[in-house]
Amino acid sequence: MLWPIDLIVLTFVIFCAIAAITVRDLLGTAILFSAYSFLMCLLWAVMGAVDVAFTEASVGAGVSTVFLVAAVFRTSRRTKD
Amino acid sequence: MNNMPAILVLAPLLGAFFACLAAWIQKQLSYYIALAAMAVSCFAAVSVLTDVITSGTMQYRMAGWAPPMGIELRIDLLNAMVLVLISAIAFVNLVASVKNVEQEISDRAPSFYVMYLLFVVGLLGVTATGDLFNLYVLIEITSLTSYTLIALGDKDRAPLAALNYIFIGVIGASFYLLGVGYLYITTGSLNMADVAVILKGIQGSSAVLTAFILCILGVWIKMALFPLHVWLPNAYAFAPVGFARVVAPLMTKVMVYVMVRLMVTVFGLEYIFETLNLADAVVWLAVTAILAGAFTALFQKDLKKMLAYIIVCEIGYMVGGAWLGNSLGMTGAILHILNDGLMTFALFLAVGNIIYMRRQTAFSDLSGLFAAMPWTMAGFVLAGLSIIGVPPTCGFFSKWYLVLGAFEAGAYHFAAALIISSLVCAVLFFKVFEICFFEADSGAGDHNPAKVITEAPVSMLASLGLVSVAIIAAGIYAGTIVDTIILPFLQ
Amino acid sequence: MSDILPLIVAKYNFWLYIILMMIGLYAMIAKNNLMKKLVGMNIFQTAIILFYVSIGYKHGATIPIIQGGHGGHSAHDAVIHAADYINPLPHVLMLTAIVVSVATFGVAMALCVRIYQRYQTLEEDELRMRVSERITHE
Amino acid sequence: MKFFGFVIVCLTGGLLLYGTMDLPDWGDPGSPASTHLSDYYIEHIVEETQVPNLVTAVLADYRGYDTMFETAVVFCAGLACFLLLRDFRPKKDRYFRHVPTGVMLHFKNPQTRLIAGNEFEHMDKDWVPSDMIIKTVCRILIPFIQIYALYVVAHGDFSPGGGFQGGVIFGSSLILMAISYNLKTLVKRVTEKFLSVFAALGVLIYVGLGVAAMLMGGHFLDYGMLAPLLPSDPGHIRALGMLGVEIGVGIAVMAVMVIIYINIVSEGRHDEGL
Amino acid sequence: MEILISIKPLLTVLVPLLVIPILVSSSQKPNVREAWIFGAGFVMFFLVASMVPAVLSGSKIVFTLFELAPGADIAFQVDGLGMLFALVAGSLYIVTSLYSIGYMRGLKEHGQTRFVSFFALAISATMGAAFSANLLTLYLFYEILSLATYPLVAHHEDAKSRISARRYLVFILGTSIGLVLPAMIYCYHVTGTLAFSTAGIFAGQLSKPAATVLLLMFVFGFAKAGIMPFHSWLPAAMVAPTPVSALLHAVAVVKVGVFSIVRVITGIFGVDLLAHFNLGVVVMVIASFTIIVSSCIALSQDELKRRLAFSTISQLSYIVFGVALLSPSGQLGGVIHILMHAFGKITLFFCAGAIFVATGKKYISQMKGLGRQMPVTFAAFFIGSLGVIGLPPTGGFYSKWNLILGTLEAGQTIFMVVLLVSSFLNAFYFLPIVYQAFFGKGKDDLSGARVKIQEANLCLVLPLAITALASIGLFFFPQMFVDLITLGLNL
Repeated sequence: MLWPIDLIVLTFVIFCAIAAITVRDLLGTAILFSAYSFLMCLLWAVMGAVDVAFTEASVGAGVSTVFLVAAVFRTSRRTKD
Repeated sequence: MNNMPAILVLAPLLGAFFACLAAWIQKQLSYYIALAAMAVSCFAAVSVLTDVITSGTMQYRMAGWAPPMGIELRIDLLNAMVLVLISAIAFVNLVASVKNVEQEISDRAPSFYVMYLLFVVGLLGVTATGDLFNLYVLIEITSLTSYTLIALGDKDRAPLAALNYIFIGVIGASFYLLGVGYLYITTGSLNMADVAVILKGIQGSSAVLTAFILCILGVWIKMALFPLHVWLPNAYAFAPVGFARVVAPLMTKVMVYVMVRLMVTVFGLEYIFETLNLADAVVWLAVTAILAGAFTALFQKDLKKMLAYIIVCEIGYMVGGAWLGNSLGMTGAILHILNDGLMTFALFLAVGNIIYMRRQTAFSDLSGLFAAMPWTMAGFVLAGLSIIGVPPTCGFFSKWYLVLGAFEAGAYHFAAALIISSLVCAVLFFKVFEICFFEADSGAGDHNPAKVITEAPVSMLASLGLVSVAIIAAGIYAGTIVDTIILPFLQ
Repeated sequence: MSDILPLIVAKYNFWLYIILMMIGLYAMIAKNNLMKKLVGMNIFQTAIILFYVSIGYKHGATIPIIQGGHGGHSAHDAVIHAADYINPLPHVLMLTAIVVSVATFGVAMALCVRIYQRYQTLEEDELRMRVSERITHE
Repeated sequence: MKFFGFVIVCLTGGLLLYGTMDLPDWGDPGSPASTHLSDYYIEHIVEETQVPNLVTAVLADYRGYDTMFETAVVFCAGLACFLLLRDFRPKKDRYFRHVPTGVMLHFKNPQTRLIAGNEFEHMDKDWVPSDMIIKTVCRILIPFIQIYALYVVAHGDFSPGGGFQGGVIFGSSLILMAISYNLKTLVKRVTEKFLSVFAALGVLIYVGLGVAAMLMGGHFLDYGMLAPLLPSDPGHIRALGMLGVEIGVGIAVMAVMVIIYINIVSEGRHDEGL
Repeated sequence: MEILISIKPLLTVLVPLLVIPILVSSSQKPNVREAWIFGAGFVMFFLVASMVPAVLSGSKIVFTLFELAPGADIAFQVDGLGMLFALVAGSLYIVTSLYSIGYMRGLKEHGQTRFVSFFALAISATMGAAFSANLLTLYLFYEILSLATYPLVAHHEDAKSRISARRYLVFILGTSIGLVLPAMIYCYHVTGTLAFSTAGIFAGQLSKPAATVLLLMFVFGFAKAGIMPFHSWLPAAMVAPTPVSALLHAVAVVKVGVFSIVRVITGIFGVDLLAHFNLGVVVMVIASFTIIVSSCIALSQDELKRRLAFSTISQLSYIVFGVALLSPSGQLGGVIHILMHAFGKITLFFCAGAIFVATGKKYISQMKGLGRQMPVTFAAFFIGSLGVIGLPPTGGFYSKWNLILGTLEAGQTIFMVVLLVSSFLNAFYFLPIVYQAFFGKGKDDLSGARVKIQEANLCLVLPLAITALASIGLFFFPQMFVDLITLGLNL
């Protein structure tokens, strides 16, 4: 049975997503977002979408996070919401 | 085998990359490459149109795979017409806007042309394709390029407007993508024709309804139909002229085309008007869009902003016409895609000329324009009259079909909205004309009463003249266009 | 109860994607910070990708790489059953979608940096205030 | 706005939930999505293209037209970052370090020149003495990452991966270089001209292969038509075509990722970054 | 009835249109420019005149230009009614051109090229309206005419003309878009045709309320006819130079409005339908109201041109009134009043302009004793007044006679009273001017010295003399025009 693993990962994904948009530190957002992407990529790997998972791992968890960190570096780290 | 449909899209694409490379050799070179690419594309579009008129729908299999396995370009009368419109406008604008681009973004002009070409590629691709997902990718190309180019405009506010546009645009595109997903899960196919065939069997499904709503919502967001229009005025008003001139007439029109295509080809008019009961609500929405657009335009103090709201109003025309549920209304909507493209283009060409000479388009900066730029203003007046709907300009004839369609459908509120918006547009334009005509130019100084003509460069005027002629011609030949293109398409 | 469980098992993936999508959409509409909005946008897009990937999933099938197809020739001998492999098409579409989303993300980020250069803030309400200040100063 | 957003979100969610009612069950092998096109692909791809990775085959061949535009989108993103952020003006403040002594000099006048030979090193404003361990590890890692990236590109026909993933990985290796050393090291090795030419060239390879097929008398992107040009087994020609295309994608993506990173992290000045 | 296909009607419209570029290009050489105007005027007039024999012999000349939709195309047709109107407009254009040269040069007005160009455009549109074969074509030329006269009204470019021009446009464009356009499209929607036919186009498809609403929309919608309450643009437009006033009031604008109403009543509804629903009375009531009220207002005006303007409003309603009588004599009287009033009123306006150029006086109270100074002018004024009042030996008598006859024929005796009362009012507001001019004592005359004759220049006096004589001539030779009308209306 696949769905219990799937379900657990999904719960984590949702948790990360909510955390990423509520944390008040943008660097934290970047890292949480990275974690979110990575969990998502796990989820897809579980569902057999290996190519998509691979891409998400390199793009979502990798490059996007770097971009986000770079942007935070050039702007401000704190936010009100 | 006829490769024209592919060439039509590929010429600007290849042109873009060659222009990018050529910019490292000589900056001017990229402009000429862009010009040549657009000329080829324009030629191909015309040739496709004539072929389609004589020998019917064209199908082009990408990579040689038969649909629905591969992607096909499927060009029938409707998109052939829109393709010609797009490539012609993009080409003419390229000729007209050199000076504007030099003035506004001189240091990165080559990159501007590359982006410009990619934008046109996107529009052409969206119009030519016969595949639902391919449509999404191409919409994203147009969006991405337009975000960028819009952000290059007004130093202070353009980036903000562009970012706003990104958020809303992404929501729109994602809705469309979701809709395609729902369609795919229920039909298993992505090819429009194939999907249409399969959909006939499963019309009652709630998934299909959701798919339809999502797709249409996505397209509405992209075309800025009334409550979803918030991004448009700022984005178009602050964009650099060289780009505003092409995005304003084309982007929304192409989205209207996509809507018509989804309605006619994919979901089928029968499904929309007989199974669903949404048509009345949408026509009311269009009525609100028309009135809201027109009346908001009344309160604008800047010419570009005013035109942007007029676009919002015109979108209401097309959406309403398409949803009237009869062939007259649809004819009007399709004809208006063509006509509104031309009219808006002419207006923005004139605005570009004004900006080139005056830098500003607030109403207070427009005084004395008739004396200073008589030719530009002549074009502007003609386009304005066309928006108002004065015969024999083309705007009248699409309005004619729309109102007829409204009567036939019994949608008198829609007809009333059309008439009221015409009146409001008349007020709007004559307000501008009055300022340009009666108020002497304060900048010229009192000691120099002799009126000096400071016209825009010839290339700009020639383009404007060409488009003005096209406006009249499209009006005069409206009957021919309807008979040879729109009616055969709708059958 | 026995009816509900299979329903949940059959549909939960779709429901969860809807939840994720709602989170993303909410962040895009309601958040005040532009970066947060961008992250919301990404969540929104990944949710859609999740939806597509879920479409492609098939019970009892494996990843869409033909076994024994290495080198290409041996595959001719074995008969390929469609039921053994997951549908590759949604994956292809989603590869494209991911690329598009990262491209959009990059452009949006560049815009954010540019806006910050000009206004020294990324909070929407403050931006609105500063823009209107600028207009009244003119 | 919050409430408004909430309402919209709930409406959308409701609509989507409503839509899922009629969807086939998750993982149902008999759903239309898993039968109509999917079956064709699974059963015919190996025969038609000799590529066992179905995703690559569909991506680069059956839907190659999509992928071409996807690459164009990536190119757009790179160009957009350049257009939006690139700033050619020299920076006012410059920092130099006298290498033998470690003394920092701060120049406020852009006109001033430093002529003291090689003893001075141009520094970032927020410069911190670099960590030897990180530098060394990265220096060792980067070539391996790059080789892996090339492998991912080349082996995309048989295993997960392909041009896009490989390109991203290659790009990240360069970004890693910028992070572990500093931006100037990267910009010195990979110039802006190099990147922009490669970005365009990558897409051009893709489009060029398609156009070549068209010139050979086939449809656009019909790799089968390239057979006379390439000394290869005609049955294998589509796989070769795909490989060519993937290489193009890889080059373009690599270049664009670096362009985006450089421009964002240095606000378009290409002088200093993370 | 014989149908001839000929390009002549199109040529008539095109001649003044084609001469405009030449006018613009020769703007530096006034004499050359004016030679072209006359050339065009004569060519046009001869083209019109060359069609007279054919029309008198009972045939109809038709020419279809473009087809928009079945039954609604841009087409020309020359019948008796159109021919009558074209003859009036064509002949008066030449006279007015001569007059305007004298006037504009006499006052050294600015922008003369613009003035003559739009004048030519206006006459072209008038010709087009005269020769329209259907309501759509008529509407087209009606709108062109509205827009072509806008710059003429706004000629002075000052605050006063700005307000007037705005009022002019609001009334004219507002009513035509807001009322005529929907009414016209509704007609097309119901019947599928817009071609004029003496039997009407509604074959029992209208209920009485619908017909009433449509009729009122048309009557009020053609606001150029000055039916109250849509009349107030006319006095406002008096700020324009006098040749424009002459054009507006006598030749082109108002007459096109009235002509359009005549066409709608006789060609769209048809006499039988209106008689069946008894709708003629409705129009007659409106017209009578306008006649009486505007005559009363005219009495109180001191500015000569304003008095003439209100007189025009009342005279126009005579025409509408006559046609709405629905009896042969009434219709004949109404339609021929187009001709008679044109010559009478243009004479009056010419006189007003000549007085202004020669002495700078605009107000009636200043004109005491001026008759001795300008005998020819005031003699012509007297003749013109007689023509408008409807006294022999001027053509006006003929139309008024027929109108009164018509009321008796239709059995509407009460309306005869209206005609008589208004004739008295007419006499009251015109004849005292002439009397005062010849016999009154102005300030200058107190010395009793013999005044020198000081006429305006020949370019001004000649036209007014010609039109005054023509006005008398029409009293003796109206037969050809009567024939035209009889043929045109199928009386």
